Amino acid sequence: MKLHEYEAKELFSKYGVKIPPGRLALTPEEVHKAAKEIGTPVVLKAQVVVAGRGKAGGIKAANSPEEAYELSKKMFGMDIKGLTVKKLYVTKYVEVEREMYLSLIIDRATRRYLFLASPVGGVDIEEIAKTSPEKIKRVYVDPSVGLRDYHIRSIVSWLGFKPGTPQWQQAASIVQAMYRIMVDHDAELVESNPLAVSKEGDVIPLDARIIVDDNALFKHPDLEKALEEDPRDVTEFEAYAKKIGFHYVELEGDVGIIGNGAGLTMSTMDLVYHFGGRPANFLDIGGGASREVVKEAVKVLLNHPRVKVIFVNIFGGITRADEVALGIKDALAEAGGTTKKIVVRMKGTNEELGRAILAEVGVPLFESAEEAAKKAVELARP
Amino acid sequence: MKLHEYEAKELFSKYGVKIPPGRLALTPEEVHKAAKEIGTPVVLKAQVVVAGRGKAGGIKAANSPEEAYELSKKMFGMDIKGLTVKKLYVTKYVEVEREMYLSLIIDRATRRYLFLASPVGGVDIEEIAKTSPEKIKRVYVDPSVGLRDYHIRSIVSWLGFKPGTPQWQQAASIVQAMYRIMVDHDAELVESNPLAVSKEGDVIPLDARIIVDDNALFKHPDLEKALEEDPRDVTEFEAYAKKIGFHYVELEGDVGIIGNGAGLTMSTMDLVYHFGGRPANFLDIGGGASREVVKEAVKVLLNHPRVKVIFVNIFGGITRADEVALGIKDALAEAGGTTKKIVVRMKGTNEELGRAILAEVGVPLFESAEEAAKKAVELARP
Amino acid sequence: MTVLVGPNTKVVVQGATGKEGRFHLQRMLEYGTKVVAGVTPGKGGTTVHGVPVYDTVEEAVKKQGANASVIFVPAKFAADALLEAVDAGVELAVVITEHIPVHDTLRAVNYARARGVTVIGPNCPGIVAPPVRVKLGIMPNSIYQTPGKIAVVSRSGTLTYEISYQLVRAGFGINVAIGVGGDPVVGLDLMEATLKVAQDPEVEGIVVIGEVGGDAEERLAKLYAEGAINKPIVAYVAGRTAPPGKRMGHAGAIVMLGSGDAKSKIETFRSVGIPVAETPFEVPRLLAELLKK
Amino acid sequence: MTVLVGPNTKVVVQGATGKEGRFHLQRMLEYGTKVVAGVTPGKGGTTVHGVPVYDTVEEAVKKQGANASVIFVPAKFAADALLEAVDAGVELAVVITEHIPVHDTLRAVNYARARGVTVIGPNCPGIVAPPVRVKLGIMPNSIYQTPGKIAVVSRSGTLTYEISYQLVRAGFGINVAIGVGGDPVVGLDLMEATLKVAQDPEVEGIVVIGEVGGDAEERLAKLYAEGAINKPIVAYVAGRTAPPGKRMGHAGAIVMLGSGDAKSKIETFRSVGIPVAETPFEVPRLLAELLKK
Repeated sequence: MKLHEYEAKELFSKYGVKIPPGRLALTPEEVHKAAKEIGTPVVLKAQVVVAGRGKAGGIKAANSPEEAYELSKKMFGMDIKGLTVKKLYVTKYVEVEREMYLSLIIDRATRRYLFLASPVGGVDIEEIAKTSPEKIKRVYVDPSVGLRDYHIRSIVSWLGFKPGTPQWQQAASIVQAMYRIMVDHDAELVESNPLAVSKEGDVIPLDARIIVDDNALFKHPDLEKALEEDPRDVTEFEAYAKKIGFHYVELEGDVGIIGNGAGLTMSTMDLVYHFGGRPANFLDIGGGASREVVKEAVKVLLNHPRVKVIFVNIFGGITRADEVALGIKDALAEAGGTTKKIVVRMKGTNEELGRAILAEVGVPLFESAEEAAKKAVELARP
Repeated sequence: MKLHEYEAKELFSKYGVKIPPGRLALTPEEVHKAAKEIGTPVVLKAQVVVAGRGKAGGIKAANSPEEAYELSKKMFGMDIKGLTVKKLYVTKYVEVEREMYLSLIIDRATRRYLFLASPVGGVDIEEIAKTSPEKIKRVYVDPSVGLRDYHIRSIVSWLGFKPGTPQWQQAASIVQAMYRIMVDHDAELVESNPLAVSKEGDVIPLDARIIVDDNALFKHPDLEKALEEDPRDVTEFEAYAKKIGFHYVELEGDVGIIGNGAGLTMSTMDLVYHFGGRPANFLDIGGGASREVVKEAVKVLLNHPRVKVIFVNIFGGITRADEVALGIKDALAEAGGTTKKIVVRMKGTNEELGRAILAEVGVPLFESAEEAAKKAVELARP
Repeated sequence: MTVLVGPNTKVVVQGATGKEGRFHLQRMLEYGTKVVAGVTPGKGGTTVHGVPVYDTVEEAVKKQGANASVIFVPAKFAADALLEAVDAGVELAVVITEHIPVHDTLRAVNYARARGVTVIGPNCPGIVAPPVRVKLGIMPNSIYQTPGKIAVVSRSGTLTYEISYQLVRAGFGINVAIGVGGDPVVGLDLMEATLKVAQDPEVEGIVVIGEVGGDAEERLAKLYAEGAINKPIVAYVAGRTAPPGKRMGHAGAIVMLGSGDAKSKIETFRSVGIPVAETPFEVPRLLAELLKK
Repeated sequence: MTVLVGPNTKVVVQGATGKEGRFHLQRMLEYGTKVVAGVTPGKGGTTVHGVPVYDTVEEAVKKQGANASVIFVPAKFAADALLEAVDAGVELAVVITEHIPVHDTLRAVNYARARGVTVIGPNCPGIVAPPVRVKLGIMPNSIYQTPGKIAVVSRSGTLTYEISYQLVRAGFGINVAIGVGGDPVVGLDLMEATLKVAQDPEVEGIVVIGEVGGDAEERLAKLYAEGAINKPIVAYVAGRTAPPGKRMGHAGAIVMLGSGDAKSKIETFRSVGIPVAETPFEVPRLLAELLKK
C-alpha cells in the first residue's frame, strides 16, 4: 500500500518530526480556505501515488488564496500517469537552502534494513546513482539489534551536519522517526526526498513517501480502512480483479493474459511481446486452476474494453484440462456471446477431453505455448 | 536489586496477572485495617528478601483482624536470617488445589532466556531438581526473536493445563507477563513459586520473586528510588562500604579481608579459611589501589565491630607499594589508634619503601600471601 | 546424492491437518519422501494419511527423528512456525506459505541462518530431488520422474514446472529443482541456491530462472564472473514487459528505486557469458549447446 | 603463534580519549601491540599518544586496517560500541568495561557471535600473548614478559596476574592469558576459551581459573571427560567461602537457584581427573607434576 504524501507526513509528524504546515483539500473552496489559514505563499501538491508528479504538472505554487483557488480548479480531475487527482495537499512554501536524499528499505541480499543517504537530493535516487554514485552512503541496520546511535551518527554526518548543532539533532530525530515508522508500520520503503534545510535553518522532509507491506495490512486496521476508502493506485479493473482474489496488473496492449503462477504469467506476457503482440494485463490465477477460478478470470477479461484476444496459459501438473475447459465454457455462456477471441494453451491431465469441450465453443487448445502465443498475436492484429 | 514480594506482585498485577488481594502494612494497626478490608482469613507475610522465610516464622495465617493484629505485633521487628522485619504484606488466604513452579532466568551457557517449569512446586527449585529432576522442563527463548506462542504452549501444557480452558489462558498470560517483566525491567530472575491453582480454579502466583540487574538500575529510576528508601538486604556495613564504592559482602568471621579484584579477594578469603581462620567480609577495592582508596577500605574495617585482624592482599602490576602503605598509615592516623592488627601482603613496585613506611606503624609486610594469611589467622586466635 | 536433501531426510509437515498440508503430505509420501510426522497445535495424537501428528515440532523431532520441516501454516503464524522448527533443531525448513509479512520473514529467516538452518522460501514450491526421490514442497510429482544431472534453481513456481517439463521432454534428467520463493526476503536466495547446487559434483548443468525485482541475478552474475561457479548455466528471466513500480504477483517481483528490471538482469547475465533464453522453451536447446562444448 | 591474536592483529581502541582508554592505549603500545587507531565520536582528527582518532570504527577499519577492537567506553554505551565494532567488521572485540546491563550484553554478544566475531568480556582484563607481544587489555605488562607454552584462562583479573606471576616465578612461560570476564554473560566463556587454547599446538598446559557462579566450569569438566580436550589442565576455583545469594564483586559471581558454588565445581573438576589447587600458590607445583607425567 502506497501512502499519500499527506498520510506519510502525518506519520512523520506523529513520530515527532517537524513538517511544514499543510491541509488536505478536496475542493477548490477547501484549497482557498487552507491557503488562507496556512498563509501564502503555498504549494498545491496533487495526491497521486506515482513518481514524477512535479514534472507532470502536479505541483504548483500560489501567492494568494485566490491564485491557489484558481490553480486548484485546473488541478482537480487532472490525469497524472493514469491516476485522477482527487486530493490536493496545500502546504506552506518553504524556502530551501539545500536538498538531500534519505530513504530506508529492506535490503534483500543482506536481509537488513538499509538507509540510503545522499547530501544531494531532490531528484530520484536512480538519477543520483547515475550521476554521482559516490554521494550515496549505505548504512545497514540489522533487525536483531535495531537502529543504534552509531548508525545515526554515520548517516547524519554523511548528510553534512556537524555534531552538537540543532540541525544535527533534527536530522537525527528524522532518522529515528523513519526507522520507527518502518518497523512499527511494516513498511517496505520510507523515503524523504527532498529532505531539506530551510532558509531558516530547519531540517525538514519536504516530501515523504511510505510504502507499507500489503501482507502486513491486517496488523494495521487504520491503514486497511484508508486503503478501502481510497484505493489510490489501482485502476477500476485492478480493483475488480483483486476483489475476486487475482493478482492483476494493468498494461497497455490488447492481448489479455491469464496464467497460473506469477513467473509463468509474466513469461506469457513476455512471449506475446516476443512475437510482436502487446499484452493488456497480468492476471495470475494462482498455482492451481479450478473450473470456478478459470471462469472468473476469463469473465474479467471478457469485460475488459481494450482486450481483443484472451490468451490463457495454464501449466498444471495435476490440473485437469477438462476442468479448465469447462471454466472457459462457463464464462462464455455467462457472457452470452462475445466478439473477443480466446486462445488456450494447457498442460495437464485429460487434455483430449479438454480439447473436445473447447472445440464445442470454437476455442483452439494448443499444447505449445509458443504456437498459442503466435496465434494470439495474430488474432489481435487489426 | 531484590524486589520485595509485594513489589513483585504489584508488577505482575501491572502486567495483567490476577493476584490475591493484598496490602502492605508497617504497623499492627495497619495490619488490622488491611485484614478487615481484605476480609479474613488472611496471611501475614514478612517482607524480607531472603529464601526460607516461611520456615523461619515469617509467614502466618490469621482468621480475624484481631488475630492478625496480635500476630503482627510479634512479627514486626523479628530477625530473619539477619534482616529485620519492618514490612508485612497482608494478603487474602487462598485455598490451593495444586502448586507449581515457574521461573525465568538468563542462561549463561546458551545466552538465552530460560524458563524453568515444573508441575510440582512450593519447594525450592534446588529441592525439585534433587527429588524429581524429570519434572523440570527447560524452555529457551532467544532474545533476538522473543517469546513466541510455541514457547508458551510448551510451558503451559507441561504445567498440566489443557488447551482451550480458561486456566490455559490464565497460565499463558502469566508466562507472557513474566517475560515482559524480565525484558522491560532488566531482571535477572522472575519467579513464581508456588504458582498455584486455587480451589476456585484460578491460576495465581502465590509468591513472586524478582531480581533486577543492579547494572541496569539507571534505566529504572522508580526502582532506584525504592532501593534507596529501603536498602532491603544490605547490612549497615554493606551499605556504608557500597556508598564509598567498594564491593562488600558481610561474612561471619573475624578476619577482615581487603583485596583488589573480585577473584583475588575471594581467594584471599579462601586462603584465610584454608589456614583455619574465619573471614569477616569480602571487600574488593577494585583493580588498582591508590593511597586514598586503601585508606578508605582500611577505615571501613577499623570500624567493624567483629573484625580482629585486617588482612590486606594487594596484587598490582604497576601499583606502588609505598602508596598502599601510606594509605594504611593514613587510615591508622585518622582512627587515632586501634586494637586491631593489620597484616599486609603486597606485590607491586617500591616494595622496600612500602615496607619501611609500614614498619613505622608496626604493620608487617609480606611478600607471600600464604605467609601473610597464616599470620592473620594466628593473630586472630583468642 | 543431491544438495540439502538425501535418503536420511525425515520430514515433519507443519500445518499437516489443514487442507493444503493434508493434500501435499500425501503427494510427498507418494513421491517417496520420508514424511515422519505432522504438527498442528491441539491436534496431537491424531494421524494424517497414517502419519502421526504432534502438538509441537519438538515432539516430532524427539519422537520421530524429523530433521527437516515443510511449513503450510497460515501467513499470520508461519514465521513463528519457522522459528519453532529452528528451535526444535531441524536442519532444513521449507516455507510454502505465501503472504507472510516481510518484516516477520526478515526476523525468522535471520534467526534460522544465524543458527545454521537452511530455509527455502517463503512463498515457494519447495525442493525436489528425483535421484533420491525426496520432495519437500508442492511440485507436481509427474514432472519429476526423471533423475539426472541438471539442477533447476528458480524464483518461480509453475514456470519451474514448465521449464523442468521442457527439459525432461528434451531428454535431460533432473538432479534437483529448488524454488527459492517469490518474496523479497527468502532464506536462500537465487544466488545462494545456485552456488549450493554448483558445489554438488553430481550436477553438470544449471538452469537459473529469475524474474524482475531485487538483485539476486546480478549478484549471481558477479559471482560467476569471479569464477566462483564453474558449471554451465543457462538463464531465463521473466518480466521484460513488467512495468516499474508494480508488483507482479510475487511480493518480490517489483522494480523499485530504479533497480530490478528484467532487461538489465538479462544484459548482466549475458555480459558475464551466461546465455539467456528468449523464451522458456529455448532453455533446453541453449543448455544442450552449452553442454556439448 | 597464539590463538585469536598474532603479528597481524591491528587494534582500534574504542573510548581512546577517556582516562582509562588513554592510559591503557599507551601500555598496549609499550607492550608491542599494533594499536593503529582510536575511536571517540566527535573527537575524530585528534591523536592519542601518536595514534589517530576517528569518529567511527568504520573509519578506523577503512583507513588503518584495524581488525580487532578493545573497548573502554562507559557502561551505558559499551554494548553499542561492541555492535558498532561488529558492524565495522573487526574479527575480535575485547570489552573491558564493567557494569554493562546484562540484557544489553546478551543482545550485543549474541549479535557478534552470529556474525562470527569473537568477543572477550565484558568486565574482563583482556588477552595478552607474550610470544607475539600483543595485548588487548589491561594486564600489567611486567608480568607477561616471559613467552612460553602455558595458557591461562580465567574469570578473574588480578587473580590471573597473581597466578601468572607465580607461574613465571616457577619457571614457566606464558603462551596466552585470557581473562574471559566476570559478568554472567560473556562473549567467550571459560569453557569455550579453554577449548580454543587447547586447540593451539603451541600450548602444552592450561591453567583454568574459575569462581563461584554459573556452570562454565562444570561444562568444561564435561567436555574434558568426553575427551574433547587432551591437554593437561590445572584448575583453581575462587569462592569456597562465598555465601549463597550474594554477589562477590563480579556480577557473575553468585550462587543462584542452588547452583554455582565453588565446592561442587571443585568436586566436578576432580571427578573427571582435573587437579584443583587448594590455593593459587599451589598451581605451579600441580602443573609441573602434571607436565612431568
